[in-house]
Amino acid sequence: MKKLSFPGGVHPAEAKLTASAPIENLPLPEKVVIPLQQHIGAPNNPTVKKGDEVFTGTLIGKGDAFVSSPVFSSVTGKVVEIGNFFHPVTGKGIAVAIERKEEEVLDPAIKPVEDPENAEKEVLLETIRAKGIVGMGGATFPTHVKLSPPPSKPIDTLIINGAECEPYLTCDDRLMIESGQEIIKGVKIIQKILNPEKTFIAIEENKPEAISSLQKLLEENMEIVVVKTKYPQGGEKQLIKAILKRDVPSGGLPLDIGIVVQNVGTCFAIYEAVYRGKPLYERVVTVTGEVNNPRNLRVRLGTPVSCLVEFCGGLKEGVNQVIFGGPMMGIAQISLDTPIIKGTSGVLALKRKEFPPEYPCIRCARCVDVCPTSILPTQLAKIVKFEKWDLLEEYHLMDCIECGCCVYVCPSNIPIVQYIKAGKDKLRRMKK
Amino acid sequence: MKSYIVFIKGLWRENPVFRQILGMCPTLAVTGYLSNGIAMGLAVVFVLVASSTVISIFRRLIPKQVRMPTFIVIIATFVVLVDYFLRANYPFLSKKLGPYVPLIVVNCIIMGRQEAFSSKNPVWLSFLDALGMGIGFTLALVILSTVREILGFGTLLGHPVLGQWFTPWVIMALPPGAFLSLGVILGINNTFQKKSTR
Amino acid sequence: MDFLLIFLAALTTQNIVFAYFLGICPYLGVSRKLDTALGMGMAVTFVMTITALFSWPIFYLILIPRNLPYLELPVFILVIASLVQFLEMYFRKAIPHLYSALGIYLPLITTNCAILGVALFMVLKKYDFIHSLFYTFSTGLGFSLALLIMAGIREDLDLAPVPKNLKGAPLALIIAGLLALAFMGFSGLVKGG
Amino acid sequence: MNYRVKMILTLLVVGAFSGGSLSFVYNKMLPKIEANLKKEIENSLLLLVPAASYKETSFQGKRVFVCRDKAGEVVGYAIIGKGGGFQGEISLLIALDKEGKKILGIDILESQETPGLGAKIDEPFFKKQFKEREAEKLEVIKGKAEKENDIEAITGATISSRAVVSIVNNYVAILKEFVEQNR
Amino acid sequence: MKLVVTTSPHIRSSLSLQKVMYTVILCLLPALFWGIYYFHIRALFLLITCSISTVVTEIIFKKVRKKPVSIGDGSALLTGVLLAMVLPPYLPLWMAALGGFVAISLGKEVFGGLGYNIFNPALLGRAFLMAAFPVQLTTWGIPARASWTSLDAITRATPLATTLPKFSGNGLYPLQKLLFGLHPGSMGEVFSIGLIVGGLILIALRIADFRIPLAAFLTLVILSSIFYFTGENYPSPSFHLLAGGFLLGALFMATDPVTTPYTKKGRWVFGMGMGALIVFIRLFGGYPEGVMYSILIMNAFTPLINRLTRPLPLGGKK
Ligand SMILES: Cc1cc2nc3c(=O)[nH]c(=O)nc-3n(C[C@H](O)[C@H](O)[C@H](O)COP(=O)(O)O)c2cc1C
Ligand SMILES: Cc1cc2nc3c(=O)[nH]c(=O)nc-3n(C[C@H](O)[C@H](O)[C@H](O)COP(=O)(O)O)c2cc1C
Ligand SMILES: Cc1cc2nc3c(=O)[nH]c(=O)nc-3n(C[C@H](O)[C@H](O)[C@H](O)COP(=O)(O)O)c2cc1C
Ligand SMILES: Cc1cc2nc3c(=O)[nH]c(=O)nc-3n(C[C@H](O)[C@H](O)[C@H](O)CO)c2cc1C
Ligand code: SF4
Ligand code: SF4
Ligand code: SF4
Ligand code: SF4
Ligand code: FES
Repeated sequence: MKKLSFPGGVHPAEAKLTASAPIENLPLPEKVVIPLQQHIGAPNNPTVKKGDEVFTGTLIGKGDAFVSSPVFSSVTGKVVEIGNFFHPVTGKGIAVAIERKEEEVLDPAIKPVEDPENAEKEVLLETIRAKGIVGMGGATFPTHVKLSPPPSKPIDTLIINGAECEPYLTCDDRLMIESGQEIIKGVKIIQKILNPEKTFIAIEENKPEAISSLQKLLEENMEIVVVKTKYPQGGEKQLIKAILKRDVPSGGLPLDIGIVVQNVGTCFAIYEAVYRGKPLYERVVTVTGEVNNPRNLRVRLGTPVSCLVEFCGGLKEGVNQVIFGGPMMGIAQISLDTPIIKGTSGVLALKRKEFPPEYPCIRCARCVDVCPTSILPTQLAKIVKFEKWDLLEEYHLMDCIECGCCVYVCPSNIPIVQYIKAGKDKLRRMKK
Repeated sequence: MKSYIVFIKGLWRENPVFRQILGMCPTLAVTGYLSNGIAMGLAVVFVLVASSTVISIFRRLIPKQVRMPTFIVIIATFVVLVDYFLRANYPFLSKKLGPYVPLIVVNCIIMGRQEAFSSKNPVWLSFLDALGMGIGFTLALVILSTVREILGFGTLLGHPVLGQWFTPWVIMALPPGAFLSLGVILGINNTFQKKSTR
Repeated sequence: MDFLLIFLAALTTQNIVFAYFLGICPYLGVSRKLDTALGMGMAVTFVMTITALFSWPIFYLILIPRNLPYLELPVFILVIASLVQFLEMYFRKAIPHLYSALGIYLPLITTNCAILGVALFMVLKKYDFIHSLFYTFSTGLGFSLALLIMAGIREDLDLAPVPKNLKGAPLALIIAGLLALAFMGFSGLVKGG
Repeated sequence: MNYRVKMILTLLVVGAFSGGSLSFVYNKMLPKIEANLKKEIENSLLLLVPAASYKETSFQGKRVFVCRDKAGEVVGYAIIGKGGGFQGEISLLIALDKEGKKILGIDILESQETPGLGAKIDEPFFKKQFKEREAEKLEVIKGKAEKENDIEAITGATISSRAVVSIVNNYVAILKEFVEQNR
Repeated sequence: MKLVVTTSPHIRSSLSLQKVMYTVILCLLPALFWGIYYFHIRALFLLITCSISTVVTEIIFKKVRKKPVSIGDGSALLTGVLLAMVLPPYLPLWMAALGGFVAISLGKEVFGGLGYNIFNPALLGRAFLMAAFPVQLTTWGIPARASWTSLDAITRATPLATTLPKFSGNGLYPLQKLLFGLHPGSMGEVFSIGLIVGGLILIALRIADFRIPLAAFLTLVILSSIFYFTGENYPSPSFHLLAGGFLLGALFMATDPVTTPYTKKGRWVFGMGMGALIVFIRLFGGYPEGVMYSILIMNAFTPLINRLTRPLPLGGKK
């Protein structure tokens, strides 16, 4: 059978060091620092103040806008500070620092939905919103928004994204192996909300164990599709192209063609919210790369990365880079104090060598060949470099998903994504 | 003083070829040999000076609406005069310059000077301006054709100037050589211009 | 066969730009962008053909029978100038669509030696009426081809660190030279004209 | 004065002046120009077949010249031949003796061959090879001529050399026919 | 501990610019060694002259323009090597040096240096020499004496030239000779087997894209077969493939990434255009060989081809 795939993409070494490491619970940290902004959308305001006592699962920040998602305390303890702390994405941001108490108490407000199998659609949606569920695939877009398509756009297909195409990362893989049942239940909740005609669970072929364990648990109107191991197979537009051969319109969303894509971790979080009433205060993180004992850990949000590293036996000699996420799209961190947040799927330690200089582009077109959105990365980089701003749109700058394939293959070491980001900034400013 | 400047500016500072990038076609087409370059230059000097002078004399009499056609007819007349003169007296040259003599009519240098200068200025100044521009044009042709004839044939005005050891660069006599040498000369000229303005 | 040879030659070996150096000023002037190059190319092709349409009969049916060959030049240039004027006015009124595409280039064409050049060549080569039309049309296409190639290259070079002293005309001339060099490959392949 | 009238008047005056002066010059120069044109061919003819008069006729659409001495005796014939060269058309003059047996010589009238290369067909060392040849099929050879009918090619311009020889061959045949008929 | 911050992606493939250029040079070595062995020491001198000339020219230009000297990337050396490979082995060395100078100056630096040139620099150098010194550039030879250090040559026509006047069959050289490089020609073009092996390695390593060579190959074979089987006395497709510069040109020069289209469709177009032009120039044109001009002409069209074959972005409309 021809494996389902999309045009472009790259094959970096998979390096899934932790593929067979079961998920372990990380011992609770002494102190957590929970950023208030952990999703895409309107910012949250704190609902606690310095000195307040909080339980595990207590609401500590929320916003009024529809596109926002509340955050919760991940430990039982006392708020010691609300201030500016390291933030893995924005560098610095407002966060609530909580010192942990010995005894753990769940917030009394935590109650499962009654009779979840037969609950109303509205109740389910409201639970998902209230429990702070966001996309765990990395984008951290509030899930209830994604699950409330306007009536003008009926959804016919649901795709569950278990591709996990980033090298090194295994958190989704392990979750599918260990918590298949819960994930399937989560999927059923989404089905109930969206009522799609078809549901696919997409898994890359390099995860046979996950495939076979989920296969046994499938319920009606669910199908597992095995997709080719290739980065960025997990990108939603690429996944849709691979499975359905449909194109998401340039500048549009899957929604526009009747499709919703959700990550398996998100399904798991939905299950926990609905069946256990549990707000999103912990997640699975793969700690990998140049650490002494790479592992998959269940981590309370707000835990500083140093705790994870220490639990995994510390960094190897010579490590000089720590990345949140995978090596292709992850964000390099300045400090080991940075906390884990909703969107952190992995912690990757690397020994980075001296950066090679940028050479002139030799138009080898490797970047063009691998670009999963079929734009012309080399031209875009040059357009930004020579400041011919009027050409940016003609060359479809905004379609770039910043997957980094182009940079990965470029023999001249051109930081194309960096140029493209600068171009996007410029374009946004020009539009204003 | 002013008339001096009107004359001198066309030679270099506002040289039609090197600075204004005008009159490219004859510049490229007839500069394979120095003799052709000089002949073409002189033909342009004649047409330019004659038409500028005439147009300047009658500049107040020519209504605006028919300026272009009038200019064209005047210029064309002088061009045909030159053409027939060459055909009758220098058939060899005439053959070599071919259609590029009649094409002087549309040479932008000439029309440009009428529009920019002689339709607005007194006769004497128009005459000087035309003479300066014409000589500047000739100068450019002389420079280019000297380079091309020496490299392309090893001769100058037909006389061998480089010894037997020299292998002529045929390319210089061909179209690519014309474009390339003019491009390189313009580039060198730009470099000096930048240096001197700095 | 005749027509094919005229056509191919006008595009390659007898290209009005690379072989005859005509229309060089517009060639250097409007070859910066592909869109304008296309517009200019179409305008030139159009005017060249129309020029032949009018000046051939005038020359062979009026001037020659009356023994007035010396009026060839003034008449041709006047024909071109007035044609361009009329076309511009006509387009503006009757075909605004075409006017917006070609109109802005029309006034620039009057003093383009390529147009007068083909009219003169048409006489020199002793073409009959049909051949003249075809020849001028092909030559216009040859001019457009040269213009488009150059514009493509120059758009690419907008994204290149070309030496400052060569920017503009010098580099355009050098490229034209290199193109003429490459087009020498057609020599002998088409012996039209 | 009405400006329309003035416009038309101006154009008329300029046109008349221009036409007048051109017509004057044209009529004055015409004889000279025509003489030049004629002289061009005659100069070539004179080189190939010295004669007192050259009478031009047309044969099979080609320009043919019958050359006579003072006494009116035919001393030779010539024809203008054309054909494709390396770059464009080559046109040349070929002369035969009065029997139509020997080539008296050739001269290049027009060619667009590469200067310094193909253009060497107009140089004596090449042209003189044709002198006194039997009017038979000639052949081009690279390097030293060996056979009776060999013509040495110009180095680096075999194509032009071959073009000239093939024109000569074609047109000698035509001219021979003419000579046959007009003897 | 100091953590370094870089933008994603944080890993790179192992390919580098230097590796690309030096791999191409390595793949040229079989043909190059054979050329030097077969044409003796003059071919070696030619190689050295061209290489020095291109490298020195590049250094001079970088210095004059006050840009960092980037000779280490190997591209100027590669241009020099390729230039030497397409010149007649007995060309006067000063002409070769001039060719190298033109290749880098007019062919590369005036456009802004590596990566920005429109025309293939090595072929541009050759085209310049061809137009400047047509006689010397069409004078071919083989060594006069068996001695390896012999500097004299016997002039011999190349296989393509022996088929002139256009056209009289396959000329004097049997195919075995053409395969093993036992015939006069440019120093680097004669050893067909070496070129095929080197070129295939280059393609297998994905340093050269297969589309242009394949498209050119197919077009050349199909067109020349049509003439061969229907006309009188046209040379066979295998002769077309082996007798001239086709292999070197298609495998090593039409694959120059800088001067060829960056779209896949564009590369097919480029290859087909090149193949067709070669056949037409060889059979009907003024020159015996058309590989160089076909590549240069297609180079000129490359920006337009790129424009017309620009891929549609995923989900994009025109
Ligand atoms: C280059 C790229 C790679 C991605 N890879 C994955 C992946 O491997 N797994 C995944 O679940 N989401 C991945 N995503 C995110 C998906 O596009 C999509 O946002 C997500 O599957 C939506 O589900 P969520 O909202 O539940 O996170 C990737 C996105 C991009 C741009
Ligand atoms: C710029 C240039 C101009 C050329 N001009 C001519 C020419 O005028 N006549 C000609 O026969 N060949 C000309 N050639 C063609 C080549 O010299 C051709 O290879 C040659 O005619 C055949 O080589 P041979 O004469 O050494 O056998 C020219 C080649 C070039 C590159
Ligand atoms: C890539 C490449 C391109 C070449 N291009 C040409 C060319 O365009 N013209 C040419 O005469 N020789 C070219 N050569 C050299 C020819 O292959 C061949 O050796 C030569 O043309 C034969 O010359 P002759 O027939 O004029 O003697 C090229 C060689 C190579 C390797
Ligand atoms: C596969 C390949 C082929 C190349 N072919 C050429 C070539 O034919 N001529 C050349 O000057 N450089 C060639 N280069 C080197 C490089 O691209 C060249 O120096 C640039 O054109 C200069 O900007 C080649 C490089 C590669 C990777
Ligand atoms: S991969 Fe790098 S060198 Fe190659 S075309 Fe893209 S930007 Fe240029
Ligand atoms: S241009 Fe954007 S979408 Fe294309 S490969 Fe590069 S980062 Fe990915
Ligand atoms: S008139 Fe002719 S010469 Fe003058 S600039 Fe225009 S095109 Fe050039
Ligand atoms: S004619 Fe003309 S010169 Fe002139 S602008 Fe056009 S294009 Fe330019
Ligand atoms: S276009 Fe300028 S003189 Fe011809």
